[in-house]
Amino acid sequence: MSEPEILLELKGLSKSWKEFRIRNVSLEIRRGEYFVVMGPTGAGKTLLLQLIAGIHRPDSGRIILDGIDVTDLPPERRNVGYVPQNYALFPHMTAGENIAYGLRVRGYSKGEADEVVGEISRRLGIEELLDRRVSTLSGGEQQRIALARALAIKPKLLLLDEPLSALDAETREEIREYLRDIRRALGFTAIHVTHDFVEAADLGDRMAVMFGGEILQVGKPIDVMNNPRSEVVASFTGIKNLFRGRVVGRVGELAEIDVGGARIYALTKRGGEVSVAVRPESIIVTLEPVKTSARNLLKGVIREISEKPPLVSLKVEAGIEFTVYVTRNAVEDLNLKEGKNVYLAFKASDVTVF
Amino acid sequence: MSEPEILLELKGLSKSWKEFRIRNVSLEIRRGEYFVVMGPTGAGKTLLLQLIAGIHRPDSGRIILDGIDVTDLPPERRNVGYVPQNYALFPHMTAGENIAYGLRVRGYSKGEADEVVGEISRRLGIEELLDRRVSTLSGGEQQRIALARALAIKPKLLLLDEPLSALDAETREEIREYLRDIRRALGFTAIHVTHDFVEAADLGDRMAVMFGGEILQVGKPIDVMNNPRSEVVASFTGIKNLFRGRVVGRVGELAEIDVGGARIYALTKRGGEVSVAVRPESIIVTLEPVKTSARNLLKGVIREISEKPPLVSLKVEAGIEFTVYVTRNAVEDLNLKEGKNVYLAFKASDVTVF
Amino acid sequence: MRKIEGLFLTFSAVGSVAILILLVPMILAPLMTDPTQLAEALMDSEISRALSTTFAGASLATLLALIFGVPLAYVMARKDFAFKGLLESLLNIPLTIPHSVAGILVLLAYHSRSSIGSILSNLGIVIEDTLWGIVLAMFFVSSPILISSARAGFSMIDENLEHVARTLGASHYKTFLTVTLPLSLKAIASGAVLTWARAVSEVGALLIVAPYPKSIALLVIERFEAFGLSSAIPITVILLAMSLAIVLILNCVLGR
Amino acid sequence: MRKIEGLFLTFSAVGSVAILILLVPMILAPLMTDPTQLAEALMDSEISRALSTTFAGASLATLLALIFGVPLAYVMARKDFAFKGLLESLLNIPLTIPHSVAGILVLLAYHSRSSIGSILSNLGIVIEDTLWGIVLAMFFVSSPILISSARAGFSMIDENLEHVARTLGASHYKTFLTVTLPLSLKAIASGAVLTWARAVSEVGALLIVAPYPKSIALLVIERFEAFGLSSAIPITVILLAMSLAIVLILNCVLGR
Repeated sequence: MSEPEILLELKGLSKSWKEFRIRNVSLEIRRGEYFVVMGPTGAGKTLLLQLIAGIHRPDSGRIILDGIDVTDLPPERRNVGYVPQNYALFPHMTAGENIAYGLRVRGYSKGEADEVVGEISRRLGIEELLDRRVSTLSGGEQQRIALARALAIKPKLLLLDEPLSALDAETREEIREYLRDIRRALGFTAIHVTHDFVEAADLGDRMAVMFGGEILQVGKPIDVMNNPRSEVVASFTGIKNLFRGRVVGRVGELAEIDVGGARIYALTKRGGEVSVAVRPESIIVTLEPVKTSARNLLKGVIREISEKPPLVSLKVEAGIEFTVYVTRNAVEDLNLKEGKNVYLAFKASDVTVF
Repeated sequence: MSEPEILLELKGLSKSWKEFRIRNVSLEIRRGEYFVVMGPTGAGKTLLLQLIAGIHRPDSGRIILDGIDVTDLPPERRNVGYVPQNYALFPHMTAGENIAYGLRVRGYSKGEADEVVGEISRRLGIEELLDRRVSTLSGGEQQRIALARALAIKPKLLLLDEPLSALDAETREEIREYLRDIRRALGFTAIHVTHDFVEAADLGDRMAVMFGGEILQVGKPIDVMNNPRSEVVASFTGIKNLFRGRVVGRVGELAEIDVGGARIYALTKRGGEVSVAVRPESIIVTLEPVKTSARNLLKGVIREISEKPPLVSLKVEAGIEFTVYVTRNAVEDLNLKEGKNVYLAFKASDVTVF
Repeated sequence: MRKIEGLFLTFSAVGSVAILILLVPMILAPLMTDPTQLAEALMDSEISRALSTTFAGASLATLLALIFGVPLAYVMARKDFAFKGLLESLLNIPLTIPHSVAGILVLLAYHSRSSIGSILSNLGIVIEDTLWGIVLAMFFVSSPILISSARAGFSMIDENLEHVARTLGASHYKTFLTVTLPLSLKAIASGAVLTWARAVSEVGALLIVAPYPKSIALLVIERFEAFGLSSAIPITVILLAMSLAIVLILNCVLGR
Repeated sequence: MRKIEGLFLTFSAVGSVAILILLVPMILAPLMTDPTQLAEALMDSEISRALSTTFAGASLATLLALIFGVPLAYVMARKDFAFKGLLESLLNIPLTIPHSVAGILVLLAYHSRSSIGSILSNLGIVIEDTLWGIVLAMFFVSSPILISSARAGFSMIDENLEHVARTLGASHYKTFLTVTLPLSLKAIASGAVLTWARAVSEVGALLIVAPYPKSIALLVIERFEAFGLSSAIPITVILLAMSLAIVLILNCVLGR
């Protein structure tokens, strides 16, 4: 398979604006890729999107979009869809008028615009919302309309600024799945900015970690999270026992997930490619393979024992490497040592799937 | 021990104000008691406090405070300390002037007031904040000053409106302990309003559950949470495996807690009376008493098996009654039945102490 | 009864003095009006001429304030530049200066023998005793109201709305016309109504710059001085009714 | 160069017309002033008498507005009552009515042969051609500014502050004095400055109610009519400087 074509290239981008900074950011986004930029509040994520959208002009550096240097082009000549964190739906228009806006300013007749709006609304499942006033929409509905509005102009690139952060937990999950689904259906290129590793792991083909205006690490989410290249990256991607796998069988909601070196049982309705994570506190270590209600029982060998006050951290190689936290008391009790064979037990209901 | 004296009696209190309602609330608060009123947003909790403080006048019903009918008295003649959710510190005064305010309007000279402020500041550990302007204080510091201001007038009753809700998670824990400590040191009577069961369980001598302007259940937190008298109460006190216990021994941070019928090991620095909770998903069931890294291994007997899709819920009597969620698969695998003896294993790091 | 309402009772009593002083004149004037006199006033050609002069002047002044003031307000709402604070302060001077002084300032700068005025004369614009003079004097004392109202309106719009419109392909102008203007219409409209009312109300500057053609506020003075108080009552009642209408329109515009 | 700034350039160009029309007169007048004339004006006893009359009138009007208007504003900020919306509208009429009409309304209601005026005369208060008349006319046209400013200030205070003060033992009055007033001082002070400036600026109502004692705004007109434009320049510059001072004070009070 040949390397996909580069759609967006950022070359040494720098910008100061209010209290925010972008420092010498270089990045390549491939055509068709879903790229997640993850970083804490104040890292400059929003400013980065606004530079790409053309809302601000960089102090230095170039932006190459689809082979064209757009650094000096105003937003209206870039064809980049932008969904800000607060959605910014036009409050004086209906949902449908919002979606049609980009088409109408492009000179589409009302009839032509309605046709495109109808088509995208069908595909995004928001047909029943079109006549509603924006102020009557829920957060999740507003997010869908904002997505539809940005997608209606068939942008080269979709920029999503913390698209899930303003939503409650339930809607957040729903919209996350929605993003996954419409992305599969429509196949757009997107840059999605977030502070939540779940979004990065679940949605991102690749991700970048941003901190203090700089890009610290770029790679596949699973690689970045399992192999953070610095303490800073580790501190906010710090998720243990994160694995990428594939659902290969199920009984009801109990799914069997192949994670390369091992099989993990978890409760999920999802199929296909998934990410799974197990909290190190939730894994029980035994010396014998005992029959318990825990669906997961993996044989492994202790590679490393280190202090994690008030607990002790074990690295256990069990096909894949697990981190397990146990009490000091347990280490002595079971006489745990590096090189010792152990069994890891954890419940299917303690495995997070996303 | 004789029944403590009633300090506050609410008799059939009703009030409509804006979109909030209080419906026929009757309640007795004992002298020296820390009473928690728990309910969701919009339940009328704030309005209840404001009626007791005298900020609003009830549409009907009476308020008897320390034997006196104060229903028709203005707030300044009730001697009730009120700490609203936003603290409401006077922004044009220093922290110290805020605390002295109630004393100064009572006619204390500057010297007398300073003496009382100094005394209470020492006991509350806020001496170094006294000269600060209110706007420079952190949320937790503001909360301490607001408490000191209310306590400085030696109120008959302290009313706390969601005292922890505006704080971040860490400060919240800190202020919760602080409330426990100053309460032990000063021994005031308090009504504390919250939507968080942790506060109710940790702080409350007794609690009331409020919903839609009505009091649904009153009792000790442990009783209310373990025996909710209605679905509504269960839905927002719904915490499983909550036990009240006492720390009886420890090795480092691993504490041994006597919970009546059983011993539970948990990680905590706390001593004395504590509440512990274990998530039903975190408990592993085995048929044999196996040696594992899990510090807790309790023998019990299955009393009840019921569906909890996608899981199965077990009630296990093990000195105290545990609820355990396992997969259907595990039930079949281990041939779990009512009356069967099992062992429950869970890790010390999976026990929540508060 | 509890005493909680004590302060409100006292304050209401004290405050009602202000209400009385302000409202009594508005209530008495209509009561003292002879209906036949009112009917005559409505027919009086001098009154209707003065009214149309005033309304024409105020409407033109407001129009000019819209044309020149709204773009200025937009720039001030969105851009930072040197001495912006000083400019803001200077633009508010016409609202705090004695009205006759405002007239002197305008006449001094723009009279037909002044350097600017002579240029204007060559273009056929003379301000002394012309409608142009009325418009200019009214613009000077009233346009700052519209500028600050429009500016406040623009400032309240989420800039992200403009950003998104641009990314969707709308030019900056199109964005202004289709997003910014519709969303600040209330602020601009209420500012325009207040500006218009302020222009109509002007006396001092008009006395200096353009006592003729006669505006209605000056006609009231003329009638009063020539024929006494009662002769001015009918015009007064007509204009009082108009002011009430304006205030009620404003309440509607602001959606209260 | 990218074209993003195009709209701002055009708008700045258009907006600068408004800036020019408004600022040119303020800049020209000081330039055209003869320093010796200015010095003479500062010595002129008629001018200083007119200034003290005006300042006395405006200060008394502002004081009355504070005494009666602030309590009213507090009640309106905290209490709902029937016809509150209508009362608000009526209280704003003096701000939109032609100034000469305001004068007629005041004179009609309070002149010494009117029913209210005769009661006032018995108390020694006659408004025609007295300082009382100036104060009353100024109060009528300017006090609504203070009332609405104070009201906005009170509305912005968290009511919980007052609630807590009461639970701490402060009576409602004490709470008002120690919590409410200090926190709304900015709003009340800036309202008072604007009220005072509006009172000083008045021409129309004073021409009707009390042309004597001569206030400064009327003296400007008298000088202009008697001796021509140039004779009014020194007073104009003095008052322009005062207005600038007021505007700058306001900026400080509002802490911008």
